[in-house]
Amino acid sequence: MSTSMDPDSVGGDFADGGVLTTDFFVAWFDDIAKQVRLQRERLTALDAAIGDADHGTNLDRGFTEVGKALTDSPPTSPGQALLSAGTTLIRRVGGASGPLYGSAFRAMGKAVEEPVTLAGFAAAFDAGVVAVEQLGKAVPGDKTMVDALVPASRTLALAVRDGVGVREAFELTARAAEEGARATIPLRARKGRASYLGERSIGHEDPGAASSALIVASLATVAAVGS
Amino acid sequence: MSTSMDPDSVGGDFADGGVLTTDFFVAWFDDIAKQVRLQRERLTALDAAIGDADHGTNLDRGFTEVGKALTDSPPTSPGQALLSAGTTLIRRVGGASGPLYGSAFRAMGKAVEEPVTLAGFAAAFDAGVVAVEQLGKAVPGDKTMVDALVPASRTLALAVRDGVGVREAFELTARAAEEGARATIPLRARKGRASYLGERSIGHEDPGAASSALIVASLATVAAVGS
Amino acid sequence: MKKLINSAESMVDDALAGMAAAHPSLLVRDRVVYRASGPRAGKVGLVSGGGSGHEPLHAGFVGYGMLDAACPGEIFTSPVPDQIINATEAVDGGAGVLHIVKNYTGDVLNFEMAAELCDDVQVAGVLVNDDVAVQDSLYTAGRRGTGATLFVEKIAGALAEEGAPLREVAGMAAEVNERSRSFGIALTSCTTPAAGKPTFDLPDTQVELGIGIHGEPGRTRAPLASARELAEVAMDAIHGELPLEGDLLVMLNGMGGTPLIELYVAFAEVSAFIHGKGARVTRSLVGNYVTSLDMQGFSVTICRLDDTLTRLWDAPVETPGLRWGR
Amino acid sequence: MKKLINSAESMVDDALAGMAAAHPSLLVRDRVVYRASGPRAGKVGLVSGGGSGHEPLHAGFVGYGMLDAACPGEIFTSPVPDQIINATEAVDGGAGVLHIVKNYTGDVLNFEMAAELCDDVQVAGVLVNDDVAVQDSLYTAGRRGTGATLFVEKIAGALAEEGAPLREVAGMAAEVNERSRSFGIALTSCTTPAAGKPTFDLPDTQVELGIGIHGEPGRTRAPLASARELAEVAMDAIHGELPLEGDLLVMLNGMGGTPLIELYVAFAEVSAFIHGKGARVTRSLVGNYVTSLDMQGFSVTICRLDDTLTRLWDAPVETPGLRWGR
Ligand SMILES: Nc1ncnc2c1ncn2[C@@H]1O[C@H](COP(=O)(O)OP(=O)(O)O)[C@@H](O)[C@H]1O
Ligand SMILES: Nc1ncnc2c1ncn2[C@@H]1O[C@H](COP(=O)(O)OP(=O)(O)O)[C@@H](O)[C@H]1O
Ligand SMILES: [Mg+2]
Ligand SMILES: [Mg+2]
Ligand SMILES: [Mg+2]
Ligand SMILES: [Mg+2]
Repeated sequence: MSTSMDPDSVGGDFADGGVLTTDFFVAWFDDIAKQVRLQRERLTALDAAIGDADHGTNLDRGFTEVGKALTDSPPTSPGQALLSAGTTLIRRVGGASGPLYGSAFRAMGKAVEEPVTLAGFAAAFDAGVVAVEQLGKAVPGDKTMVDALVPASRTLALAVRDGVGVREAFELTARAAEEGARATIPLRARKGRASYLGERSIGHEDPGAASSALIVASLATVAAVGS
Repeated sequence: MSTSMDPDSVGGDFADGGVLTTDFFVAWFDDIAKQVRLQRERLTALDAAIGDADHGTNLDRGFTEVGKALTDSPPTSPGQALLSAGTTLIRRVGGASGPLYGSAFRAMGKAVEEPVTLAGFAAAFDAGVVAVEQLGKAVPGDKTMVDALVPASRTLALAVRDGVGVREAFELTARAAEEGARATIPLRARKGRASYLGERSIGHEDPGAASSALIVASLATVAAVGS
Repeated sequence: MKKLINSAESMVDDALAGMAAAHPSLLVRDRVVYRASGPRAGKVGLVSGGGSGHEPLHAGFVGYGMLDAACPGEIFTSPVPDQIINATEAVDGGAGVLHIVKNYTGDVLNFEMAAELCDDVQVAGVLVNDDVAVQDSLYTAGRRGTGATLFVEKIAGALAEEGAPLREVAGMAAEVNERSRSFGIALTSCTTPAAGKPTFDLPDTQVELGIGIHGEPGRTRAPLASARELAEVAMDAIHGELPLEGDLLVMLNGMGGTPLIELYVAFAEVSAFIHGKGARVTRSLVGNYVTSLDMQGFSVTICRLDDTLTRLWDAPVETPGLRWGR
Repeated sequence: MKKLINSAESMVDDALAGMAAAHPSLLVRDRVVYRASGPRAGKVGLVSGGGSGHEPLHAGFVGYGMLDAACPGEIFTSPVPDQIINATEAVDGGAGVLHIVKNYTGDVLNFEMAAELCDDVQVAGVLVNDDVAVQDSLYTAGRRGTGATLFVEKIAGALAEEGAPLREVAGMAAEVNERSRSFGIALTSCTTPAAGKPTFDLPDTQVELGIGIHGEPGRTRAPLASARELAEVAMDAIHGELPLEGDLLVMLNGMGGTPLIELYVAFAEVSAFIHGKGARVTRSLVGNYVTSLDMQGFSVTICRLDDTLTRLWDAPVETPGLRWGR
């Protein structure tokens, strides 16, 4: 990863002059669906340890439906893509993760303005994270997806401030999310199903934090592929 | 086993001058209870293979109760001992084996006349076997206790005809019952629960035939101990 | 073995204590479960019984519109004559008593012995033998009694409640049995508490076809298949003996360890099969009614209804295991 | 994994098809189960829902005297807002609709989203949180909703049937919840069809104490013990939060894979415990009502009755899972 990369050359297929196109968002959801399918068993196993063994199934169902929705009614703007994905998740997933991720993408979709610069995306992303925090009333350290999303958003904002290019910014963000997810392992859950386990929730990675890391990782993957 | 043994010397504690005393019958039921307890798991396992996995438990419960009944109201005659045992089995066992064995002992008790000579016992034993055949409507070859009891009774009758002593007669009888039980292995059941299995009953020893062999073996054991 | 019990030996008595505590409408005395209200003068009494481990059968069907008394034996072991004699004498309201007996050697022998000894009561009996997995031939003890027992108890019970005489009640019981057939499939063995381990070993990829209700292995093994395919096996077997036509009462019965959601999945297939034959499911039951301890699996029992049977099925019933109309 | 299903994906829809086929009193449309008779003008509508796998909860409690509609989600996954919105709008008879929601993050979020979007219907909600295994503190998502859900649905349903206004029905629902506490113990894990293997591994010698109804492991493990000892663990936990006194409604609930005979064994112990505290079991339920797929184990739910609650509990109910008085 070089820090001197030209933003303009990043995400070439999707990003036009450092701008994230509708195609970029569609590709993002494509990749999330692919990764969720690949990691379905892992996410479900994480949920089996401290939850009810359905997180992988839930997200697989949800992002498959997102893919269908985006194919059936191709979005004409990034905002539309995000809104459509969010609505689909809310309508199709159920459970805790459905409304949380659904609201996140909907909040992003509402916040985003065209053309989507990296700074604009970072602000929208943060709006999504805030939506999760407000809906779930979880704070960092509660051992939820918030533990992956908040550091991701913070890292992305810093990258924007530092003028880092899209690809590298997303790579840093993905790493922050991944670290946030792993950092949930020693925590004792205070929100969601895992909180019922008390002490016994310690020592396991939170499934929602893991899926958040996956979703953010897809950002980086798609940006990299597009270059 | 010598064929020239003096009947008078056999079963000394119980048999008086070749005659089977009330004590002999009490000892018989004692030994049956002991053997059933020891072989409970084996009988239940045989029943698990082609029945409902309760034959050992049924007989253990039954002969334990027989022991209690004979202790609580000590019989004053062989006939009383047999009747009491039979009634207890009918009242306490349930299942197929309860009425069958119960009726057998009751029929023996009714048929037996004092003093109980070997010939008298053989006739009473046969009355018991006939009671089983009549109640259960099974014939030899149906893969039931009848397959052990009928050859046992026949062997005992022949031993009486040949003037064989008590101990040896019972040993021969026990062997015949044991062989009859083993001979049920290749049979296909036509009576009782095992018949539901059709072909699949082949290759397993019938639990009731096995317990009949055990009951007859106790005759020989008690006669031998008593000498 | 993992069971919610105090001991294998006390299991039946402990459960009966629980039934007595849960259901003030029942009276439990000397291993017999009675209606607490006692016999009704002029009403034919209904007595059934059999091994325990099939709950709610039979004790759960004691009450208005069904049994007057149930005689629970040890696990999978028929009751003893004393229980049956006591029950028969206690429930006689002067109109006689019907013994409802599932066709198993042990049940038959013990009920026969009891009936013979009930000198002061007019006793009639009906033998339930609905299980088509067993050929009724010289080479078997005859078809087993399984799910149809519930139908017989319900419909004969309703007729008795109407005041019909013993001969009619017994005739109706026999008719229900004649019109009913069952077939069962096990996904897992049960574990009797006394044995402490599964009665049979069944690989994860296989099922037992044509099981009874005592954890006996079935007639054959087959690969584990979809609910649709398994339902078809059961329905083909039943249809072969009892052509499916007209109005049918259908019970999709769980063997004790199968959750309700799976029973509904199977019922959808059974119902579709029946419609495919041009017959109608006009009454149904889905649940764990005639069980084999913790066995996973199901059985289907079909009864061909007519107007009288439908009316008697619909008649009020008030028992722990089956209740409607009051 | 051995399940009586066609596929993990179709399981919920297949089971709903079975429910529709079995119960002409129900109407199943777009993953919502309604009373076939439709809304009654002036009656408060009751809507509940949650993940599937808890049958008969909730769909089995749709009918006269209980729910107007149930929204079944995927296995152990709360329903989505669309289902809840559709159900709420369809059952409104002009008197408003009560949402009965078990306290799980997913259920709460989805019902909240739905309630917000039901512009034309007056919606009230009750959160059921009866499970004493979870401390209701800042450090948890709060107590879980388990067995008391059935009590809330029954008693609030009876009050709604009497024509009480939404405010009163919601108040009664909250009161029943407040008066009720539960505790559950698992002997085995359940297996979700999608995961295909047991959610947790539990050695043959251990039990999970303080489980929920989604196959979540409990708070702690303990050695397998007698029904008496396990019942004591559950009852001590409940008694610690809801002192046992006066008239009690007691549910001895099976987790789906435990046969009825074992539940009665446990009920005898629970009943003895209660009498030991000087309280009375005046109403009871023993059976598999609020389940976790094929999990073996049980839960106890206790509700402190008063005359009004007793009257409403006794009021007629006619649903697939609970029926009396009609
Ligand atoms: N209150 C909350 N705030 C934020 N995230 C939450 C909250 N509750 C649960 N989550 C997240 O949801 C994840 C579980 O999602 P999922 O398994 O799909 O839903 P459910 O718990 O309903 O089965 C948890 O791992 C956690 O990250
Ligand atoms: N009709 C019959 N005639 C003779 N013996 C029979 C008959 N039916 C069953 N049996 C015997 O009974 C045995 C089973 O006894 P048991 O297991 O105690 O009773 P159940 O079959 O009722 O569980 C069989 O192994 C068989 O030997
Ligand atoms: Mg989950
Ligand atoms: Mg047996
Ligand atoms: Mg038996
Ligand atoms: Mg879930």
